[in-house]
Amino acid sequence: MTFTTPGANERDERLAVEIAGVRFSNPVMGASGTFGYGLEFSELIDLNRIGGFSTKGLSARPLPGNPPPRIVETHGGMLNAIGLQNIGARAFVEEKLPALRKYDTRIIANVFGYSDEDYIEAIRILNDGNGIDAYELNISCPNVKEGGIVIGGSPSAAARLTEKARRATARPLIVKLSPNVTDIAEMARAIAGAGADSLSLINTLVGMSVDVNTRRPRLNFGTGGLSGPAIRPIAVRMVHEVAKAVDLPLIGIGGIASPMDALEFIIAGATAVQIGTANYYDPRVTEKVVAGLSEYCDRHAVESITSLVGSIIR
Amino acid sequence: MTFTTPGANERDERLAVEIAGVRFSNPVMGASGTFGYGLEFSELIDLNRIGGFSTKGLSARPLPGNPPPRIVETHGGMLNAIGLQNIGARAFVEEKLPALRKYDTRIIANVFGYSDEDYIEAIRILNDGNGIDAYELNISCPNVKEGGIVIGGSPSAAARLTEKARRATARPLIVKLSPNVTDIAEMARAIAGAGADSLSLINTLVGMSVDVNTRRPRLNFGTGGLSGPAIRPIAVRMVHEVAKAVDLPLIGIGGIASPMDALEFIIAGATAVQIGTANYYDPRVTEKVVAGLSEYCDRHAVESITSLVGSIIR
Amino acid sequence: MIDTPGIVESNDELTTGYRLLTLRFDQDINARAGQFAMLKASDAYEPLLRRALAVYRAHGPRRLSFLYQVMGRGTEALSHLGGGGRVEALVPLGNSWPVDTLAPGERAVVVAGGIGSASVLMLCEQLARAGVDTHVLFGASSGRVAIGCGLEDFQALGLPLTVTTDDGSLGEKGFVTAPLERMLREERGARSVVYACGPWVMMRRVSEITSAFAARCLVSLEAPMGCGFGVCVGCVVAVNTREPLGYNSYRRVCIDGSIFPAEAVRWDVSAMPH
Amino acid sequence: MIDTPGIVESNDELTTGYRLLTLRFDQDINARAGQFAMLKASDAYEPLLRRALAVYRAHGPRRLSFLYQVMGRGTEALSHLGGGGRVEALVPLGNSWPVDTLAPGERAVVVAGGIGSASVLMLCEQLARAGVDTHVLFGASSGRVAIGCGLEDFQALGLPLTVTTDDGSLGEKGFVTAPLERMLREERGARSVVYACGPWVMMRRVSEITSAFAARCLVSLEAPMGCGFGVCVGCVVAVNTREPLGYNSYRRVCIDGSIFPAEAVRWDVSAMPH
Ligand SMILES: Cc1cc2nc3c(=O)[nH]c(=O)nc-3n(C[C@H](O)[C@H](O)[C@H](O)COP(=O)(O)OP(=O)(O)OC[C@H]3O[C@@H](n4cnc5c(N)ncnc54)[C@H](O)[C@@H]3O)c2cc1C
Ligand SMILES: Cc1cc2nc3c(=O)[nH]c(=O)nc-3n(C[C@H](O)[C@H](O)[C@H](O)COP(=O)(O)OP(=O)(O)OC[C@H]3O[C@@H](n4cnc5c(N)ncnc54)[C@H](O)[C@@H]3O)c2cc1C
Ligand SMILES: Cc1cc2nc3c(=O)[nH]c(=O)nc-3n(C[C@H](O)[C@H](O)[C@H](O)COP(=O)(O)O)c2cc1C
Ligand SMILES: Cc1cc2nc3c(=O)[nH]c(=O)nc-3n(C[C@H](O)[C@H](O)[C@H](O)COP(=O)(O)O)c2cc1C
Ligand code: FES
Ligand code: FES
Repeated sequence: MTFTTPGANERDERLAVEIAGVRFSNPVMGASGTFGYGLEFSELIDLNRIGGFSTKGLSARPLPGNPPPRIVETHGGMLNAIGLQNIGARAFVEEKLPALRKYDTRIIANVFGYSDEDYIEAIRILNDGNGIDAYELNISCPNVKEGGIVIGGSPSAAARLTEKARRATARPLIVKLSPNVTDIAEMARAIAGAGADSLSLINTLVGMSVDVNTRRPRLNFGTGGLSGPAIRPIAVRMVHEVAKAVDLPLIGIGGIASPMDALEFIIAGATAVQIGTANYYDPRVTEKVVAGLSEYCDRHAVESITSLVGSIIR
Repeated sequence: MTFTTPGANERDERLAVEIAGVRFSNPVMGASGTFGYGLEFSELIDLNRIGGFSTKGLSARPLPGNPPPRIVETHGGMLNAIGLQNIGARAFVEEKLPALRKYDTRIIANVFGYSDEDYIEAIRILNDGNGIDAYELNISCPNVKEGGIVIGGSPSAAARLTEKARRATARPLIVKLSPNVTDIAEMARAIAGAGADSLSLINTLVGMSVDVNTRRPRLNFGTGGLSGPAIRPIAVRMVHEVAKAVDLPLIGIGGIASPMDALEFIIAGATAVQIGTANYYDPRVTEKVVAGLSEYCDRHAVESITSLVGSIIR
Repeated sequence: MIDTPGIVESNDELTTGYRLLTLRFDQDINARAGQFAMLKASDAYEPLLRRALAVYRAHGPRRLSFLYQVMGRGTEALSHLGGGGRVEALVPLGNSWPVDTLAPGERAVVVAGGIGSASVLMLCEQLARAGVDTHVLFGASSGRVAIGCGLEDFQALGLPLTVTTDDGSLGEKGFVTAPLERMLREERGARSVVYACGPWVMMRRVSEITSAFAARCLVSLEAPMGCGFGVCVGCVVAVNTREPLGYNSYRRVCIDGSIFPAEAVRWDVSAMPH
Repeated sequence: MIDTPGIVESNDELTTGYRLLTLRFDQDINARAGQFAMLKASDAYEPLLRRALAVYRAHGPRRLSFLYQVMGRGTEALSHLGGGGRVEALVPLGNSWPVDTLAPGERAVVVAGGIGSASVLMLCEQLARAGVDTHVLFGASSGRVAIGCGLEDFQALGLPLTVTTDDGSLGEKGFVTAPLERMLREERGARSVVYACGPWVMMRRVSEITSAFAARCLVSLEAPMGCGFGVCVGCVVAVNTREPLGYNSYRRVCIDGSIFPAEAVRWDVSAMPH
């Protein structure tokens, strides 16, 4: 039944989507922190075949990150407390962007800071870089003592930062939501009202694992962010709630490892998806999901994947 | 190394714990909604060998519950939207308690209502029943349109109900927390301040699963509560946070399926634990965990499990 | 009901996607016709939940066979089991097919749809032993699938048997409900008790037909099961009650069933995932 | 680095808990001494992450062996694989043992601790071929474990070999670091380059000894790995830098290593879970 599925190089027009005026050849992207700076995957997949990717969180200055151990596997997922080790916005613009521009794929710069000022400074630096298609504000990182989740847990703080970021750039602005909140729809409305062009969700859930023999947390940082298939049902539910609350294009994230997983998010209301943890244990998963979406369109006679966005029947 | 582990009938004194004046022969209980009314397990395990159990949520009047499908399995867990089908407080007192009293195990009545008045009415009915050792207020059920999580998501609403329940009974009062909140410590403080004797956590996380071929939610109710090993890291983290915030005895719940899992919660700050979903796929898991705790005490020369409570090293 | 490990004696594929699993136990298990077990490979982390499989055959109290179709993750995991492998089993579960209730002169019609056949072979054996006038209606999507659903075992019983296949590759072309309707229409004098197990839609149609002809009908239902022994209340089916949404609106398939009188079931509310 | 399925040719237990896995690939893989692969059974849902195993031996470009100790869920899952089974493999990964840097007159001392032996067999083969004056120090907890860690393969190389066991059941009783210290103290004139792989504590001690005797030392480190190819930044080790907590404080074991100069590593910050 996959006869109309396009070949390795040909593109499937049915899969094209648009977010804040940016056209993605398909709705499948690599998620921030799991896709490096993109180039790491050039040996494994054809970067031109995926919709795009979000960089590791970039800060105004390079960050060393947390001491090891930084990751621990759990049932159906993993905890991480990387602590945003990254090369910094300047090095990304100078050392990574030139090589990335050779690829016909969308580049989203994921931005992090310890304070509003840090975020804005990072954006200013990145504004100099050609080829960045959008910014994704990471206000939901659980693995730092300030910034991140602290902002992502408060509608007012999130709205305030979003407004500042909005003024700091003309580029499309995606804000990434934290799932560690009582009311994700309220967060979404506050951020949408502050001028975001799109919302991506979810980031990781705060978790902890204890080594019962040493009686110490398995992560040096103590707590970490839970990701992977274990959290998918929570992510799908939140995408569905936010889709009902705001009318911005959404990027669904959380435990996606197969085409069917991606479709759950799209049908629940996401215009595109990002794949994170699955890249670690299945490095070509993004390309596989793109192929699977084409097959689904064949099987269900879907002419444009956009017709599936939010098509859930209740 | 298990030589000092007591035989099938003999009890291991090292495992005894106390919560709000109630003595449990060991810290292992069946969790509400996964242990029926207790008697269902009498064929499978020796109810005298476990610390106790919490009943299916009891309401003032019997409830029919939600239409099927009510459950769907996910990676590392399951979603449920039972909708609190239960025989009602009166029937529990008259039909179940007499038989349950024959066992030397602790009986916790899990209480649910759509409004404060419902909760109090259920407690009044249950007050007539002899042999109930404590109440567990379920203010965190995600599978009903009113009550439950609506109260569990608001510190003030939760405190208000806790105060009323406190006045309605002299029995120990346990309040069961919802994990679907931004700040679990704030919830805990509010409820502790309102007179709860103990807190149990966590209830399920709200999730959703979509059948991409029919484009309908897999659960008739739409969303459901996520339980099982998938959520354990989130639960351990929340127990650790709450243990730092209040000094009430805690009952740790969430994805426990082995003795090591139970110990993670105890070391993080729980005085006792409840096992839920694992009872479905390993019906004798409660007894197995009790035995495993004895072995751990042998291996690590632990004289009383209470010495491990909150013994995490940071 | 006991929770005990079973050791795999064989796990053979009958036709692609259909397998016969035979387990040995070190305790006696007295399974009656129509009862089921909750099974899971012992060392499997995923999926978590055990899967419900009807007891297909009892070779003495310590040796049971299960006939299953490989559908998704759970049965897939079972299909990987080799001889000597270990299975966690909770068994026997549920009620059983009532046969003693047959009045003199009543005849039995057993309707098996697809893998639903797995829960009625022991019933047919029992009816044959009791010398009850029994007719078996055996429906499958194709001849190949019919073999996978144990057709040869049913033929070996020597009972009158009508086979239907959706594609006509074996026996009569069409649904198994067609010969049922014919039989009930034609039956002179004789009263039939219909025993049915198969897909929801088939059983719904069977119940329409039997009520039209005022024939007694019993069905064995399927539902997604969390526990199999009554504690999760996840496997419910909607039943007819006086008050529309009273407390008794739902019954647990695992413990109140899996066998119900057809007229008790609300066929408009499917117990199965769409 | 390629992501490709490998077919299990054999997966034999050498001694309880230690296995030799040989995989066939349909693409050429040019693995150098000290490189590793990320492996996972193809049909395994749990655990999710692949596991890092050193390339123990390369029998031509399409046939690789891995020597592993069954520790937890991941290696447990690998141990269940039978001939013909399928493994997802990302390989080759990491840097490799530098041998060309050996100056004339320098001799090589290879220190293998426990299953760390798996990453140095190819190194020893290479040194033997190059005719380098090489001494192998092989430590294990017991004689049984030494066999599991491939002792016989090392003996077959014909290089001078000293075996130590913690319990004295084979060779010299004690830690492998004892003969190392002796050798470096005794060595007249000759300069040694030490190559070490084993548990963190062993390598820390090795680095103390080599720095005390000003001998060059290279270590292959272990760290819990999420991806194995540099994108998760989860496998870091703390390294010595000018500024105490500068950007360059941590290096990824999978791609900046797994082989590092001993003096670059901050041995006070373990990369491994306690
Ligand atoms: C009382 C009873 C007896 C059964 N006897 C047999 C038998 O003898 N042979 C046989 O092949 N099958 C039988 N089934 C159906 C069998 O349990 C399902 O095919 C099986 O659960 C599917 O699981 P899976 O992991 O392969 O599919 P998955 O798609 O992974 O199942 C996912 C979830 O859906 C549920 N599910 C999916 N299909 C069904 C179904 N048809 N019925 C119930 N739950 C389902 C599963 O329990 C699981 O929780 C029986 C079901 C019940 C309730
Ligand atoms: C570069 C490299 C090469 C290796 N080569 C070999 C080899 O050739 N043979 C061999 O037996 N082992 C080798 N190891 C160690 C092997 O990867 C671990 O034993 C294995 O990951 C343990 O996984 P598990 O599922 O059995 O244990 P689990 O306890 O389930 O592992 C849980 C988590 O901890 C991590 N972990 C546990 N122990 C180790 C360890 N010692 N090193 C790194 N991560 C660990 C795992 O990666 C996993 O993420 C190597 C490790 C690295 C980093
Ligand atoms: C190791 C790791 C590092 C991450 N780093 C970042 C980051 O720098 N910025 C960010 O916005 N999200 C980060 N994330 C979150 C992911 O982008 C994603 O939101 C989350 O992992 C859920 O998706 P998944 O389940 O597919 O992994 C990280 C996730 C992991 C596992
Ligand atoms: C099917 C099902 C029904 C439940 N019903 C109740 C309930 O009635 N009252 C309650 O407080 N918790 C209920 N719970 C929540 C559990 O008691 C427990 O808090 C949760 O499942 C997490 O633990 P686990 O991961 O061990 O299952 C239910 C859980 C499940 C899976
Ligand atoms: S399967 Fe749990 S009650 Fe029926
Ligand atoms: S294992 Fe992911 S960066 Fe090293």
